[in-house]
Amino acid sequence: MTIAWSQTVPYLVVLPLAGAALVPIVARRDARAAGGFTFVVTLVTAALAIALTVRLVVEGPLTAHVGGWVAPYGIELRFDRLGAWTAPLAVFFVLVVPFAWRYLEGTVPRDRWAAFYALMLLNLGGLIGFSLTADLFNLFLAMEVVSLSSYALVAVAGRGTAAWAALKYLLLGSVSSLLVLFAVALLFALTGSLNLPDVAARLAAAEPSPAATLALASLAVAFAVKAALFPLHVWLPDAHAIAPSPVSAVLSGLVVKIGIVGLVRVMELAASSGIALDLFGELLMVLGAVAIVMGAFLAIFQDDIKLMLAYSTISNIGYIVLGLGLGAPFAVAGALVHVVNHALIKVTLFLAAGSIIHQTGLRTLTDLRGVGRTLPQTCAAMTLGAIAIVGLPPTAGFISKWYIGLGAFSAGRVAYGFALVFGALFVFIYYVRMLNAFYFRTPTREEVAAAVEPPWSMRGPVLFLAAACVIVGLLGGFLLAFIMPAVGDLLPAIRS
Amino acid sequence: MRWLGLALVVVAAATLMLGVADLPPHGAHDAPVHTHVGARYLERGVAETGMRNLVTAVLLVYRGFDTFLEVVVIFSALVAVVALPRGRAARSRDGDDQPPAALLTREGPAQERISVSPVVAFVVQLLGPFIAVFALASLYRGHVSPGGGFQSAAIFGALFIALALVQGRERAARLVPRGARVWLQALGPLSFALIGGVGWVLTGAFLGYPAEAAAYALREAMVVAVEIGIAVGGAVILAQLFMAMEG
Amino acid sequence: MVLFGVDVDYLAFVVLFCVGLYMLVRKSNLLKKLLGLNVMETAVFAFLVTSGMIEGADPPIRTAGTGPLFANPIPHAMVLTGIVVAVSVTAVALALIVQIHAHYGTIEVDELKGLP
Amino acid sequence: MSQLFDALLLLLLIATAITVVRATDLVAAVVKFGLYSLMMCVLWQHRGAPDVAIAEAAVGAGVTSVLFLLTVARTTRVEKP
Amino acid sequence: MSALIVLQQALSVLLVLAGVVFLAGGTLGLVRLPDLYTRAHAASKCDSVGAGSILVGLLFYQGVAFDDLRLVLLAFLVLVSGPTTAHALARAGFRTGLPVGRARGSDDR
Amino acid sequence: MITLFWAAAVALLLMAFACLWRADVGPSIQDRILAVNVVGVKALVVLALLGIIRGHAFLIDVALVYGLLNFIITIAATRLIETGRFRSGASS
Repeated sequence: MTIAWSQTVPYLVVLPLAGAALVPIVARRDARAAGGFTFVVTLVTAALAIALTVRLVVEGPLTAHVGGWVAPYGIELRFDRLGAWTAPLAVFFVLVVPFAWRYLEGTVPRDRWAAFYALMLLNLGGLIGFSLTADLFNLFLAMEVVSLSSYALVAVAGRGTAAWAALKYLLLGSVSSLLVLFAVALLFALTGSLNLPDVAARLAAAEPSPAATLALASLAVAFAVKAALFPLHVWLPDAHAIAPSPVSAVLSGLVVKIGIVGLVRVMELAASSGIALDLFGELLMVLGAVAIVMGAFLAIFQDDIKLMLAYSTISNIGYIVLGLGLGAPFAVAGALVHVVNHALIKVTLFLAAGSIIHQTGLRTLTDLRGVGRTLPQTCAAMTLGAIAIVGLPPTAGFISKWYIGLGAFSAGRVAYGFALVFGALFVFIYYVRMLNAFYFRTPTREEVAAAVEPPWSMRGPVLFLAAACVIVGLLGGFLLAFIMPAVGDLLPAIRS
Repeated sequence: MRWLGLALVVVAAATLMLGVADLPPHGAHDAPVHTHVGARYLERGVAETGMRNLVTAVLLVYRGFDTFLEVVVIFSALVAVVALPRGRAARSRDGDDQPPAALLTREGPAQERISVSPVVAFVVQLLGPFIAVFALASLYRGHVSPGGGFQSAAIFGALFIALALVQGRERAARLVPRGARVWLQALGPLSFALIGGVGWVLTGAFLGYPAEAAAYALREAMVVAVEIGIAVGGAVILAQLFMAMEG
Repeated sequence: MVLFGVDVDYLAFVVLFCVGLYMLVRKSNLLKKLLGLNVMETAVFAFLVTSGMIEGADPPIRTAGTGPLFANPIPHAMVLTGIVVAVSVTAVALALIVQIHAHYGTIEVDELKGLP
Repeated sequence: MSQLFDALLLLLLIATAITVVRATDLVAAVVKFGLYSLMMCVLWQHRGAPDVAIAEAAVGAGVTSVLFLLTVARTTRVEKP
Repeated sequence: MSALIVLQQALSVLLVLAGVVFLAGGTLGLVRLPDLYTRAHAASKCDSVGAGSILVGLLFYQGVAFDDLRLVLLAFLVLVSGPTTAHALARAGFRTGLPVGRARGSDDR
Repeated sequence: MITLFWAAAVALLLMAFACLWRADVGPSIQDRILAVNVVGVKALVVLALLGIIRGHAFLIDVALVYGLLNFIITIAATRLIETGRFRSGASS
């Protein structure tokens, strides 16, 4: 019996989720075993994702019909060029989980490790499911798996303050989930179908109606909340700063991207159902530009390094949304590449910051003066990450921001191009401020002077990721070439 | 800030009205909802799945993957609640040591320890077996009448809560042995993954059920395994949620 | 029935949704906010179920004595799943509220805002 | 008759939701929310969705309400105005 | 045979009507009586009798060919749980010192 | 006959409004719970009536679950009021 590759796609979702169910069982004897088991599960998932990406390049998109029921009658999982985002996603988890092994000691009590690792796996499974599914209701459920595990992960280490940050996140997140459900209900009432391409086709066949536009709009608002787009970002800084660092890396680098993936899905839906969203594109551009500047501006005033990184996420989401809204091919491709690049850079930065905080017990720039002398390797990684996020040439951030800017200028939207440059300037200021504190000031706290480099299970992933920031930057063209064929399908929505 | 909230409500109401006004009126049998996917399920569902209750058929067979994610969601709720620090310990640490009774009753400090009314205890114990039988029936007859795995889980969960209320949590907790809990709580996702894998081997598609007439018994067994997984897993999760929240 | 150009049922769900939203936005008590969220959720579920019904149709259970018209089973399955999701989110939120009360001694947002 | 019943039921639902908003005693608010769920369950029975009605009665009214009550027991019972 | 059916139907109508009247009485009591204990008394008594007789009326309507015991179980449940609830409530009221008669300073007018 | 059942259901709903008024004004928490419970009993009867009107015995399952659950949450709420805390049990 030959097994079709396409039918292994559901396992990308099932492996981490079933693994999560097994984690408490594995952890019964020894809490450490949970970490190892989780690592193995993420490794297998990542291997499968990479294998499927290779198949994708060789033979085109893979489609799995769960249960063997074809498209509108069953749930369809699509592994296409956008869905291939799951491969880097899984790889980041492979790097974050070993980091967490030692990080958890001293931050999270032992009896809650199993829950922590289970939540990480649930998060991974949900993220993959969200990226792959072509079914509206399935999308909602995968989103709920991600959200629920994220709320808990925010609160897992702290006491009351973390719970309050998590609850704020939960309330806004639930409203956004509710909007998604409402939109699904509306689309179902209009078309009688839940399959995305089928819904689009049936919407295109029917006469245009305000209800369909309302559905798409509420989907867009809901995903804007999940992506923390500027006026809806209020939940993000607290939640991301207060979570344990491996969790911050996952939340800031990967979980906010479900909002972006969702927005891309809305654009696909709009493009193929013929609902013109010209106003939508304009709005995305304006909000993106404002987010770039405001996020970077607010980050300047933060003394807490994790809070600073959290605001930088708001700014970077602005870049991606601006790129999507511009609608020029280069800009959209740049935005999609920036989804991966920002994930890479932000995971690097948060893990490096986590190492610094873990080794010194301090988290503000004032306290951390001179830490570059005692933790040279970690701070070098942090520096590389900072250079990358500013967007200086040999690094990953450069390529994507360059193409977004190129798209802005080629579309004749010069003002947005300048907003982009302006934002980069602010970013430059706050990272210079950070580097200045790290390298050019003398330590004021003895914790900094006494700090030693973290153990290899933490240092390894950080150094690997920092190197990846440069390597991806040097070979940057391949991501763009990979994503370009998918861009064409998205354009009609915005270009009108 | 106050008027902003109210304005939000008004704007939401207006937008919703605008969108909803455009929908086809409900209840018409020729609306698009009733002529597309749902119509096919109604027409061929019984033949294709062998279930007379088509809601169960949709949940378990046509859209089984959704149900898989559903059990994962409730499992993650349990993990999330367990992952949080224990609240009661934190309270005493913060010096908030007032007896809760004094906080709670307006009428003044309540009595130290009030036992359950014997009437209530008797009635709950009287109804207990009925509830249990009813939950089992709901599971067993889920494919021909309303009910099914999750409803049964919820009824079992409610029964557990009632017993814990009148008999004390220690005695109720014995219904779910500590050693078995980690296995039972994971039963939902695991049974789906397992049966899904079996379906993958048999039919080539994850969560597929063999359609041949000869494989009828096998298909039944697979469905029953999933149902039991949902019911037992769900009930144990709800019971544990109750115990975790009770502190 | 149609009122103000809108189907009465849909009108009722919009009202319920807005009552829940009002509770979520204007009430300062976290538990009340959560109740508001649940009211909103239920309103959306009701909308879903109503959109899938047919006047005078039977439940989608094909046994002797039912038919020939049946309600659409898909919204029912979706709402069943949605109810489970709602209870999961509520459980997590309640656990968080207990944490917040243990730490701050209050669950009023107005008071929480002033605290560190 | 069916239409009148329907309209009354919807009115009752809205009235119940409003009493939930008005309650300042959180135990009362939770119990009324349970009633709201139960009313919704009647609506679903009327709409031909007994499966959903059972789930709502068991989960929405039963389990959710009890969890809410547990939280009230561990926090405060009176909502500050 | 037809006489039996007529009797059965008449009994059913009678019981349903009686049930509605009892329930109305219970509601009236709940609304008008002065304190918890009297209200609980009126409401629970009329509710069990009212709900019980409607359910028995439905049982008559369904006829002997009824294939399962759902309605019987339901009537049993109502008869058992109604008084228990009233008892638990009154006990809770007593335990927390709720006054008998019209409470002074209450907002009940 | 069916019309009579409908009329009974409508009458019960009208009574429910009166009970809801009691639930809103109180004055004590027990009054509110009692009123809610009475509405619950009425709704249970309405559920059974709907099942008979539709002519499907399986619809009465809903009323059964409803009755059990209404009972349990009332007991839970009274327990909470009685003891101030929820922890209970003859044994502990």
